[in-house]
Amino acid sequence: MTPLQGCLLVSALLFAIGLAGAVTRRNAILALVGIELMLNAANLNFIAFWRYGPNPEALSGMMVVIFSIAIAAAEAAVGLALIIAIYRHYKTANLDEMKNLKG
Amino acid sequence: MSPAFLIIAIVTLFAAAAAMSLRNLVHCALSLVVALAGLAALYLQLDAQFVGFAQILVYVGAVAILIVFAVLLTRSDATPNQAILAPGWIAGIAVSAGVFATLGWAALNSPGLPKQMPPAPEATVKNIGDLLMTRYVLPLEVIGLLLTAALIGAVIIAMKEETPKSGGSRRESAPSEKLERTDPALRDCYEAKKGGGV
Amino acid sequence: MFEALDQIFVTLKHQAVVFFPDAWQPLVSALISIAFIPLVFATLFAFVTVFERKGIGRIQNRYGPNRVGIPLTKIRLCGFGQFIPDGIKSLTKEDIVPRAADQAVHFLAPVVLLIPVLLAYAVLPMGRNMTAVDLDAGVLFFFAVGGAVELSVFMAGWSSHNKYSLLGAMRAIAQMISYEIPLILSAVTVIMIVGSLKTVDIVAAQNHYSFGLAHWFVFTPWGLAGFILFFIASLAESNRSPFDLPEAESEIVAGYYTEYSGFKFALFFLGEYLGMFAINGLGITLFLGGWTAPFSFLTWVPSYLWFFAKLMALVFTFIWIRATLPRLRMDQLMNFAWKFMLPLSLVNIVAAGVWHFLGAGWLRWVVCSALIFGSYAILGWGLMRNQKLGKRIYRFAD
Amino acid sequence: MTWIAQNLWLIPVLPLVASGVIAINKQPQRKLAVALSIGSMVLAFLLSLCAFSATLIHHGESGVFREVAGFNWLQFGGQWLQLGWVLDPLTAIMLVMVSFVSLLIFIFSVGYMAHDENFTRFFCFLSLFAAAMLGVVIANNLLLFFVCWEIVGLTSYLLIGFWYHKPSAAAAAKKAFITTRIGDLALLLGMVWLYAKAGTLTFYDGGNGCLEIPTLAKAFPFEGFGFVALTGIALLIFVGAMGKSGQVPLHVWLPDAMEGPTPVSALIHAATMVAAGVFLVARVYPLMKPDWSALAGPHTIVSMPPLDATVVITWVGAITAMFAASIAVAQTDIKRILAYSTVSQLGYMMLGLGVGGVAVGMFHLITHAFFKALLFLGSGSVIHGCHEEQDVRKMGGLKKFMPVTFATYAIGMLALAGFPLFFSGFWSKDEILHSAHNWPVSQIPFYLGCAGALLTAFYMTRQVALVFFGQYRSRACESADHAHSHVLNPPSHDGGYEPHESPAVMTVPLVILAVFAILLGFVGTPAWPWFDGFLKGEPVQFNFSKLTEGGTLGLMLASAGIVFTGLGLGWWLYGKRQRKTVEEPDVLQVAQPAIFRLLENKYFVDEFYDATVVRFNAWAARICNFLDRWIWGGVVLLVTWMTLGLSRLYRFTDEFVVDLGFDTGCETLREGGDEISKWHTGRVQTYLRVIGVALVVLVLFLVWGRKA
Repeated sequence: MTPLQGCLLVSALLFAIGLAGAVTRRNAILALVGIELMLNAANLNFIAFWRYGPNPEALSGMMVVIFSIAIAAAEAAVGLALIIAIYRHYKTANLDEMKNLKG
Repeated sequence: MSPAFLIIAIVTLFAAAAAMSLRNLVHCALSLVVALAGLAALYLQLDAQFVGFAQILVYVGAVAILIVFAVLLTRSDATPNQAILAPGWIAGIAVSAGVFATLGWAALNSPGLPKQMPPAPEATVKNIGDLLMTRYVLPLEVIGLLLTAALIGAVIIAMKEETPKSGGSRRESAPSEKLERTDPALRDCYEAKKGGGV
Repeated sequence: MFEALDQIFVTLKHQAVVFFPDAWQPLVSALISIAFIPLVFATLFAFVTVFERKGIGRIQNRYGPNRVGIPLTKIRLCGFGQFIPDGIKSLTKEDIVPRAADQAVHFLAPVVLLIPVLLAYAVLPMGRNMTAVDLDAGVLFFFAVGGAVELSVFMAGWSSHNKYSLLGAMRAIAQMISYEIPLILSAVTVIMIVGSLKTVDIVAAQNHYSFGLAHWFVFTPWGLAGFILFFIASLAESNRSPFDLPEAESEIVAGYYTEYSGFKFALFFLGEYLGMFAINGLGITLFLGGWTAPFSFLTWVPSYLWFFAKLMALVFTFIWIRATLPRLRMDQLMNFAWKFMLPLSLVNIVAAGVWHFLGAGWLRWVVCSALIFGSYAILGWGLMRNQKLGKRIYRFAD
Repeated sequence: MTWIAQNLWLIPVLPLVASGVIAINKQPQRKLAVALSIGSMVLAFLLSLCAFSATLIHHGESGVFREVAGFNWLQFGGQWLQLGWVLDPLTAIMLVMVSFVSLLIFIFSVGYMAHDENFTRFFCFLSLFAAAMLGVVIANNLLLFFVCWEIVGLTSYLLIGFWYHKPSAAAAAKKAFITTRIGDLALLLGMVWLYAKAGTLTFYDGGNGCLEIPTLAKAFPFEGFGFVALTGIALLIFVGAMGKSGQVPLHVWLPDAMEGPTPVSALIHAATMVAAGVFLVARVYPLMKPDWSALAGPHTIVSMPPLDATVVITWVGAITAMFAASIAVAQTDIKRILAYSTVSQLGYMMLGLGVGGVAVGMFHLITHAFFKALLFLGSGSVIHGCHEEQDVRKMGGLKKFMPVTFATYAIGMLALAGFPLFFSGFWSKDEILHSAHNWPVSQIPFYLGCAGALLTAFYMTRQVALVFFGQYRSRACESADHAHSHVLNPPSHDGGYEPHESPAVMTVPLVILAVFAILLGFVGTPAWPWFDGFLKGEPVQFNFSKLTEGGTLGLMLASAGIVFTGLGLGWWLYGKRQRKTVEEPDVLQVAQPAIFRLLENKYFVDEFYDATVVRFNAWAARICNFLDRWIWGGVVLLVTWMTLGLSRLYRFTDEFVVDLGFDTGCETLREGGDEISKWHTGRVQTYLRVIGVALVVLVLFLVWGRKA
């Protein structure tokens, strides 16, 4: 198993953990945390491919990670703001109670 | 596969698992911090110094705080005594397991992955800055716009509808209320950090 | 001879390192230089505590501690031995943990506070060739590890399940995060001008003289404004007065370490002071020319002496301010951060850019000063006009 | 080209701007209104003096001094319609007259309208009128002339109906408007015809103008009876002039127009607007009396020149002069008397134009403008003094109450009557009679003129005797009980309702006008016919012998005799033994009841019109109403019904054919949507799971795709 594959495995496991958390936990905040974890797994992938890739001088993977960190920041801010607004409205932060939006 | 890498990876994964599985949300947030710090360490391992520090600055310094605040604001920092898992969680576990299986399988049997580590590239802050200002300048501007929009949007969403209570109750009030007043401030700060850091 | 004096610690380290096999040498040198940091600064901390008490006593026209000298002797040292009984006391006191507290987090909090603070010293150049680790993204590293402090504060405040602790923690976090922006933005100006995040480069960029005066950044308009902003923000970052709301004794018992006692409390205390030193060290590095001498004819004085002299000067200013200014109110604090310091620091960045692109000449001085002072005047006028920082209104319980 | 000719347009534009500004200002700003209108008039007057002096300077060098300026206004077809203005002696003299009289009357109105609450509106209208009138004067284009002419008509309408709360005023305004419309229609037709023939409406355009020989010769070739069209056009234009200056049979509106405020009567219906018709004839005189030989060209000999429009003009003028003068004898309303005298004087002007040419008519126009304005203002002063009393029978003995008014009024009256040698009226009228006497066609107009002169002298004497001599017959005039007269006249402080002299702002214009009424005559004596020469552009020199030669002297003596007869008769009948009461019948009524009644009722012209024109008009209106209501209305109703039926049909098909299909379709769609929406649980995590599954499937698919 090469180091690259190690990185990929780690990121895959991280992704799976994040997905599991986001899917199973009731609390909306934890769903958000899971999404953050998935994002970070993706970042790890980028870094790994940049490092072991054919031409690391382009720094492309790094750039993508930097931008994705920025986007994750915005995403977390807005997501948590949404959660707080929802909490104000429904007096709960549990995802399985927020199901008014259905057919 | 250096031992350092192994240790860091294991710590990270365990922290992540804890973050997803602990009952108390604050513990979850703290272990998330550990996981993110571990990821930063992994980046350093992979010679991505700037990204590592940015990761710490952003995630540990801001996102974690943000999450913690959200936990407190939604009054869910006490250990819950009812179920913490949503109905149908088994399906979720199964799905995520399937995802991990497919991803891992793909990672393991995809041919043509470089075998050994190339020499460490020249990834100084100067290069990164040059690239950001030359080749990636458009994405940079877009990101700036996005962050501004997110900042304003977050403030608008989390703004209190009813006017805050006046009088003495405003000075020494329940933490949540004080936090709600300072809450948009956190997002602000966090956005400006990005601006300053990059 | 002076060079030898200047480089004495470096040479000593080399002498020590050569005894080890080559494979270990880098590790050992790093270990040595890291091991020295806590040593030096812990003693500095011990000294400064007494210094602060005596200084404040002096300013408040009373005696500070003036009895304890070297134990078991008659030597008083005007009370500068005071820290020894203090230390003994705090190490031997009982360590109380509330039953309701969250044990693990309550225990981890001081550790989490202390580790990043010590890490931050790694990039501070305390003298010529006296930087523990010269990271490529040094300043970023400093701020990154600085971010962890807030986390420890939260852990302390939340884990002890005391409303005063929580209040203090929240105040502290809000305040730190709010003031971290002017801090970083004012540092960004220097980074822009120097074009590097390496602390060593930043110091080197200020290490030349014209007309015998050093080219410290504080001697330029944007540098002066940046330094003032940085200084105020660092006051707030290290929770010193007038920004000491987190541990406002008169309002919330002792803030987030209400429930701490004994050794953990001592750790918190240490962490606070070390953080103060570290952030002042960064300020010195960025604006006050690090270890360089102010005048060219004083360059023979060893560099580390300069660094510590500047550090002590800043620390004394902190003490002075603490003994002088009253405490702010929370909304005043926030308004000041978001409506005054943030815009000013942004304008300051613009000013630095103007400075850079106008090139040498008298014009850039005029333009920069006009920019900064104009915005300062406009901001101050506007804020004062609608009473954002207006005089205190007394509210009564209702 | 002189500066003034370049900027002649300023003269009308100034009052126009003034009226506009006044119109957009608030009602109570009287000072501003007065300042604006009078200031603009003063400026206009000064400019007019500049223009006049310019013409004076160039007078006597190489024919008539004439300068034109113009600009392209709008383009239709291939050619531009050009508007412009002309500066020549005619324009100049009219400019000076109009602006000067207007100025004086403005000043007079400040005093006269002082109590009216619509003061500013009045001045707005006055300024607008002045602007339009000056525009008429300077117009070098029949179109521009017509436009200004119509604005003049409009302002006349507005000002006659200024006190529109009086039904009589409203009716009079309407009457004036409609009656003049008839003439304007004829003028418009003539204009169009002229344009069709000549291809231009510009008067003078350096040989291309429609009044200049080359164009006329081209447009109306002498062979092929072009002169018929020419005479027709001239007659149409003359009908327009008749309408404006109240010639028989279109004179009916002018006496009623006296319902308006007295300054309006003086300015519009005595001095300027009614003279506009005369001015029009004078302006287009080359059309009225073409130079046939010049038209015919050098090599055709005009053996016997065809009759032209001047014949008609002469007859109409003569009849009007006699006719109106005879009516004026029997009127009792001080302003109506003056109105009829105005009509007859206008008749004289027309007569003069017809028989003697431009100079004769214009000279009488100018002089008449001054002394008739004077008379009207004097009557206004009298009315003002007697608290809105207009019936001469209720006045009397005013000369001791208002001496200035009496003196000036007497001067005006003598000038109008044509008292020999010292008054302008004498010279102008005498010139007219003289040229009428020499008219080749017929002698009757001359005799009509003489009769008119006699009557003029007679009724003016009657009026003055009734108004100013004897004793005041209406003590404490209870008859001044009109709704507005109380508002307008609070009891004057000098004891009860005594008549009182008017303020200086009213008397000073009277004096000035009186001076001019005397002096103006001497610029047109036979001995020194400067006016004639000025208009013709010939140098004149003083030659006393002209007075005696060619029967001039005899004619002067004759007319003087006529005047004295009239004066004496009037004094013998009315002045010597004054009437005692208001109700006492008139002397003539006692003598000749039938004739007096005829005259009193103005020859029943109005009744005649009512019986014929008005009735026909009403009948035609009824026909139109019937057509509109039943024929066209029926057609529209039919169409409506058809549309309704059609829409009913559509509605039916919509409801029972189209909607049915759609309803079923929508129903099925909705049920399908219900089915599908069961997948839409509203739980985020379910969606996330599905996404995860999709990811797995995607990866597997990619792998297999790679394998395959």
